[in-house]
Amino acid sequence: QAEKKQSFKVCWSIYVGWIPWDYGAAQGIVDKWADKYDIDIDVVQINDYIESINQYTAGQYDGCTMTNMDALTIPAAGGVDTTALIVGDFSNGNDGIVLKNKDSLADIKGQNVNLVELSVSHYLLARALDSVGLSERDLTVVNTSDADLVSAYQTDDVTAVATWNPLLSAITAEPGAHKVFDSSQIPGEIIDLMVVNSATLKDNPALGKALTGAWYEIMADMKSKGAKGDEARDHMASVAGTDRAGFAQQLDATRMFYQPEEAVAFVNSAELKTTMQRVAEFSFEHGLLGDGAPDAGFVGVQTPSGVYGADGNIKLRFDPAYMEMAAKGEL
Amino acid sequence: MAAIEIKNLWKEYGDQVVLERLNAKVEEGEFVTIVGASGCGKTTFLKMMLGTEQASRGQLLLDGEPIAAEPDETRGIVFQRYSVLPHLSALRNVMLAGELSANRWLGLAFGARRRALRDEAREMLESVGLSQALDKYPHELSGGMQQRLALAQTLIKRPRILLLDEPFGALDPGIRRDMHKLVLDLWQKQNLTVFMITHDLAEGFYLGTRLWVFDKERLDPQDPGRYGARVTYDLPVGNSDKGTLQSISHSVDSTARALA
Amino acid sequence: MAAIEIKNLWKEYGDQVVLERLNAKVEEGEFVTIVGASGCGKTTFLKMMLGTEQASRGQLLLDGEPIAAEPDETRGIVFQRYSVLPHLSALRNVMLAGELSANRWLGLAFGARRRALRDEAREMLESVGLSQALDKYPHELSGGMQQRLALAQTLIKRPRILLLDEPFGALDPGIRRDMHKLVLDLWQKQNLTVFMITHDLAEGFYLGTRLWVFDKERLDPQDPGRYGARVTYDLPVGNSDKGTLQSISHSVDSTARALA
Amino acid sequence: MKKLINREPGRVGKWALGLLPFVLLAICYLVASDARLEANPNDKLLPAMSSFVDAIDRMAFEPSKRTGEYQLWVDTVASLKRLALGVLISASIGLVFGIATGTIPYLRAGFSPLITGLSLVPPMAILPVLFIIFGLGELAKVMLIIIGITPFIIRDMQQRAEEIPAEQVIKMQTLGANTWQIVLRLVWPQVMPRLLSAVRLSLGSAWLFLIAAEAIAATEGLGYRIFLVRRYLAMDTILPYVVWITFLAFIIDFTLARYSRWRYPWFHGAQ
Amino acid sequence: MKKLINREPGRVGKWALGLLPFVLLAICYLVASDARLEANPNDKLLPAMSSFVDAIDRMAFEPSKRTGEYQLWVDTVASLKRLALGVLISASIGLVFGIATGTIPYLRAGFSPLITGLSLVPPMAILPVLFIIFGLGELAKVMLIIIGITPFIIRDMQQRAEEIPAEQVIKMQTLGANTWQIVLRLVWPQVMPRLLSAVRLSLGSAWLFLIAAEAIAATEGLGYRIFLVRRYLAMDTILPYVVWITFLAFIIDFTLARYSRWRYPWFHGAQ
Ligand SMILES: Nc1ncnc2c1ncn2[C@@H]1O[C@H](COP(=O)(O)OP(=O)(O)OP(=O)(O)O)[C@@H](O)[C@H]1O
Ligand SMILES: Nc1ncnc2c1ncn2[C@@H]1O[C@H](COP(=O)(O)OP(=O)(O)OP(=O)(O)O)[C@@H](O)[C@H]1O
Ligand SMILES: [Mg+2]
Ligand SMILES: [Mg+2]
Repeated sequence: QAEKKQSFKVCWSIYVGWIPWDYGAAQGIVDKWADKYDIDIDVVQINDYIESINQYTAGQYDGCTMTNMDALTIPAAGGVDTTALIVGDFSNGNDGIVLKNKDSLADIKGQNVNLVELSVSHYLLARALDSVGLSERDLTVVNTSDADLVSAYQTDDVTAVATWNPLLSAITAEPGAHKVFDSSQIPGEIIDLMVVNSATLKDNPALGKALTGAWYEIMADMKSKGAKGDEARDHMASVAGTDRAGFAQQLDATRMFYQPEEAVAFVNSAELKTTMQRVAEFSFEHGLLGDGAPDAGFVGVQTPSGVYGADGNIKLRFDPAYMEMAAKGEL
Repeated sequence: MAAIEIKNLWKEYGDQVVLERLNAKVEEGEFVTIVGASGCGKTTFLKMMLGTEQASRGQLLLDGEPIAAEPDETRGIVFQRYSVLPHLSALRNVMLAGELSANRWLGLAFGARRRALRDEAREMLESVGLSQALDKYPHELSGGMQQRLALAQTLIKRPRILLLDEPFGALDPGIRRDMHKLVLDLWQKQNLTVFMITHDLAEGFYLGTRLWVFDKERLDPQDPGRYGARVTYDLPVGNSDKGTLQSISHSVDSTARALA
Repeated sequence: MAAIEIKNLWKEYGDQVVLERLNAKVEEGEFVTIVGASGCGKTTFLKMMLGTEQASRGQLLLDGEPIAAEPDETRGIVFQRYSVLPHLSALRNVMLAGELSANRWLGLAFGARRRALRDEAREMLESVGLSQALDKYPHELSGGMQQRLALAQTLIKRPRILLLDEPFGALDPGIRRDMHKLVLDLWQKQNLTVFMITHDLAEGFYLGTRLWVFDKERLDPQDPGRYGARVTYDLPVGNSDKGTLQSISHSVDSTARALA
Repeated sequence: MKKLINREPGRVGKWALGLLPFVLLAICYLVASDARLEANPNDKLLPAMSSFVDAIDRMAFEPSKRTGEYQLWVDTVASLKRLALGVLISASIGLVFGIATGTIPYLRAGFSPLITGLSLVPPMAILPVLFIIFGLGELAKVMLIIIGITPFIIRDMQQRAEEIPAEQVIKMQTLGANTWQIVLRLVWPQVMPRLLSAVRLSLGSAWLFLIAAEAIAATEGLGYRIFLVRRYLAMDTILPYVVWITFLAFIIDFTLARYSRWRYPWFHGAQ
Repeated sequence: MKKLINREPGRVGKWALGLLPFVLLAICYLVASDARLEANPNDKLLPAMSSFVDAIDRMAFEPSKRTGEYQLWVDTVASLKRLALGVLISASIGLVFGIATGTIPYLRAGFSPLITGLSLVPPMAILPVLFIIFGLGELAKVMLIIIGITPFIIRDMQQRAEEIPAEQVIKMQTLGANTWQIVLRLVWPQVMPRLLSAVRLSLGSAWLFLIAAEAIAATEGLGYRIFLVRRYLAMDTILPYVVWITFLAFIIDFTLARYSRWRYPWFHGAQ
């Protein structure tokens, strides 16, 4: 039902894997690629991550940055057919679980765990508990807004938190804090995406091409060694509210796909389908797929290695086509 | 034909009869003073004259037509309190009537019209002795000055009928006498028909050409609302021998005690 | 020795002189009525008697001692308004004084003490004609009933001095006469010393054993606050020939006009 | 024809006119919702009426699959407890301090500027400080309400206490009352109905702070639920919750108003 | 010895008593901060005075490295703009609707129930809906303020308009005024000063909503900054910002009060 359009809006929020968009917008890289395909792309920063996804789901934006889990549970479960255009990275230590004055994950039993409920932290917790044979029933989850996690950690009430960077590094810097589990132990499961509305993309391939092209040019700047690379990384560090060293530390915990080939390989692997199945099952158990959902496969997820869930209700598509074009230099 | 005709007028609030069987004719230019015990319905009668209360039965005719059922320009009123607009200076209070008729939408006058209104208002204020207070707000004026201002404001509109509800009740005796003179003066000049309520029998006799006494002829002390008040005396003034005065005063007092 | 002695009393507010050079002696049991133009300082004088205002110069002695500089039990007061406590029923209003002295901390009485207080209060209310209204709240009472209640409340405390600031100003003439009887009655029974302000010269003459007229002897119309009021007449009542009355009335009126 | 200002609708007219905007709003919603659902049957933004019914049924009348509790009632009880506690404590503090500063000039001089200052601090801005001082438990939520509304109540009470006619204070003294008795027998009973109106006035803010606190750290409560399901845009849950909160607010306000009329007839009669 | 209730502190005493609690608070802070810093010199919770000075200097008097702007001023201007716009629009709507429903019985019957209903909806609960309807630009922030305070202002204005003594309305009619003229020459000028007090009363909530809105979607503004640095517990930034907001709130309130006294002497004189 979408038509050919001239101008597009995509939004992003502050996270290490998405900050490059700000650099791209500020340096005119996005504009350059948009001009090349004769469209306009407006890149908008949104302070609140969830609000950015809600806005995308409500149709205010054509594309948005989000994780694989949120892409499944919010737009896809809300009937907005969504395509993961760019797979930028996966979290490789950027999400973690911290215990106060305890150093083993099993000690989490019986504690209150403060985290943003229903977020990837929650998922991480579920996966961590699996790994030590516990379940969510063995502890109490306390929903805590991410803006307040750091100050919450200062209080005696809070003994366990699950969160992401940069909050994670602020909390682990506190005396007595022990990181007992992090996303490097479940590599490839928390994936950071740029998603776009499938219908819009279908009718406007130029949008996909421009965004993908811009992204890999940004990636090239970001990983280059010289002054240009430093400038790019400094820009991103200051947007993240930290310095070069702090940003480097966050990057270390992120598995960036600087090359399109890496991302294409990742998407094409059979692991992705398994990951999405885990995520879907977790989401279903927590009611995130909506009340209409009879089972975890209610929302179909299309990956190159096959469809997980209902064939007739595919709403989330991992489509490496545009990244392949980038890899082949066809953009 | 009498200017105002009251034909078998009743007023009831639910079960309570306030006024019953009022009948009277008032000519243009009469000055009717009204006395009566507190709560016997004097203000209610004035409200019916004004159009803010409607009769339960009977008719109130002005020039043979039922009187308008809402306040309008034919009838001016001065209450005991709240009679001037607190947000306007004395001069603007008096200019108001002219401004309202000068411009239907803005209620303001401009240019020559405005100057004319101002001069007229100034003259009026002078005649009530407020030429020193043109630019003062009502809260800066004493009670007596406020009531004089209210009179000026009302009379500049030249209403046919002037209604006064104890306008001088809150004033010092001396000031009150000044006001009496003023009212009589303006009444004669403008040929007004005046209805004035007062608590003070002597004032009633002194000012009016005609004095009405509202009183309950029948009084059930267990249920004072059972019967309404009527005009029990309707005296052309001049006829005020001492006996009448005392007997009026006596009957009003005993009603007052029953109602208090 | 006189109970109350006023020695060269002045009261100034900033530049404005309100009262000047007051001198008088009042014996126990006298009934002093005070008249005067509005704004000439009658209430101010009463406030000094009460202790809520302090003299600028001079002295106010009670039994030879300076009178207490804050209200206390020796002096009872009835204002024109706000004279009873709106949150207590009539009976509780009258019981209040007893309750306050019964228990220093709670201000409440219990058991036999409470019953005694209630009976006493009931009796008092009966004597002011409010036996039908024991459990009514003040807002359910008419103005006259409220003032009777205020009197009952004040007198049950048996103050030495009773201060009345136009207590009957808002009442109907008939009701007012009833109140006069009541006050005279209680005054005699309790041997009170009374100071009562009134606007009504006739009331002043009728009630008092002594009438004070507050007036400005010297008056600067450009600056009315330049000179203060004094007691210009101090008449033992009985001496009220018609000439005096008229000349008082005349001088008070002209002051009132200047101040208005 | 009377002037517009003098014309009053009748009884039936009043009801009809009053209901009209609500009906119009409902129709607008239905039209907009239909349009969106036509385009995307899974749209979450403006769910159909049937989704509301389902959601309400699920939340209020079916035990939750995960915990076995009736979600709506658990949330309601949790929130109302916090609200009641916060408002009660605020009202008590407001009463005591308001009476003290409103009655005793020395206390007024000492505390008034502080209270004025505190009333201007936006509580949301000092949330981190609050957490650290009061922890993250129930106490913190209740404290946010208290910090949010107490300065207002104190100031209102102070003003009301100051408004008591000086004549009545003098009267009490002539009847032999000392300062404490004046407070106990005059000021306190007279400000009580005003405390009720102050509480009614501040209930809106109290809800606001409650919801804000629950959004930040909680395991149940109406605000918690709304902010949680916001994560997946479950408007079919959010809107009934909002209506429910509005309804609760209305009931509380109405009850307080009625109680005040019944308990303090002299206050309402005299106005 | 006078009763406590009759004793007033003198001019100097008043100032001294008023300042005392502030001084005590400052001392408490310093002691607590010292104690914490002794235990952990990197403690962020209660920074030393010197950290405040540094932070203020950095924010107010040094251009930001990234953008070259003076951060505090940029934030202040952004927030004040939103606040002013939101409050102005709310006041205008409140004035128009309040006068309309307060003056014309037919309009009152139609709108009053709706406005009462709306005033009870907690705006924080419908934040997600608001953002979706109004987007995330300036509009949404201003709208949150408007939705938060307008119902209150309308209701206040309506009540004030209804409170105008019936005698004055009658008076206007006897002077020949029609309904529109009554609104224009009587009701409107008389509710204006009351509008100012309503605005003053609702400024607290307006700040609250502004901060809440900026916390969710903004790139500058006082609330944005506080929520941004809250993630890192940068109390050396948060506390000066809080003090600054409090100060701004005070100045605005004071200015409005003064303006009202100057512009509407009859209103304040008559009270
Ligand atoms: N709107 C009303 N509804 C019911 N009863 C009313 C209403 N207005 C007046 N009354 C009753 O009508 C009676 C007459 O009242 P009104 O005000 O006319 O008396 P009044 O003679 O003017 O008294 P006063 O001298 O005290 O002003 C009173 O008993 C009053 O209670
Ligand atoms: N607290 C005050 N500060 C300044 N001036 C005052 C104060 N109280 C009274 N006045 C002035 O003192 C003068 C006397 O006032 P007071 O109230 O004693 O008059 P009054 O004789 O009781 O008048 P009325 O008959 O109207 O009650 C007035 O001019 C008044 O303006
Ligand atoms: Mg009357
Ligand atoms: Mg006086």
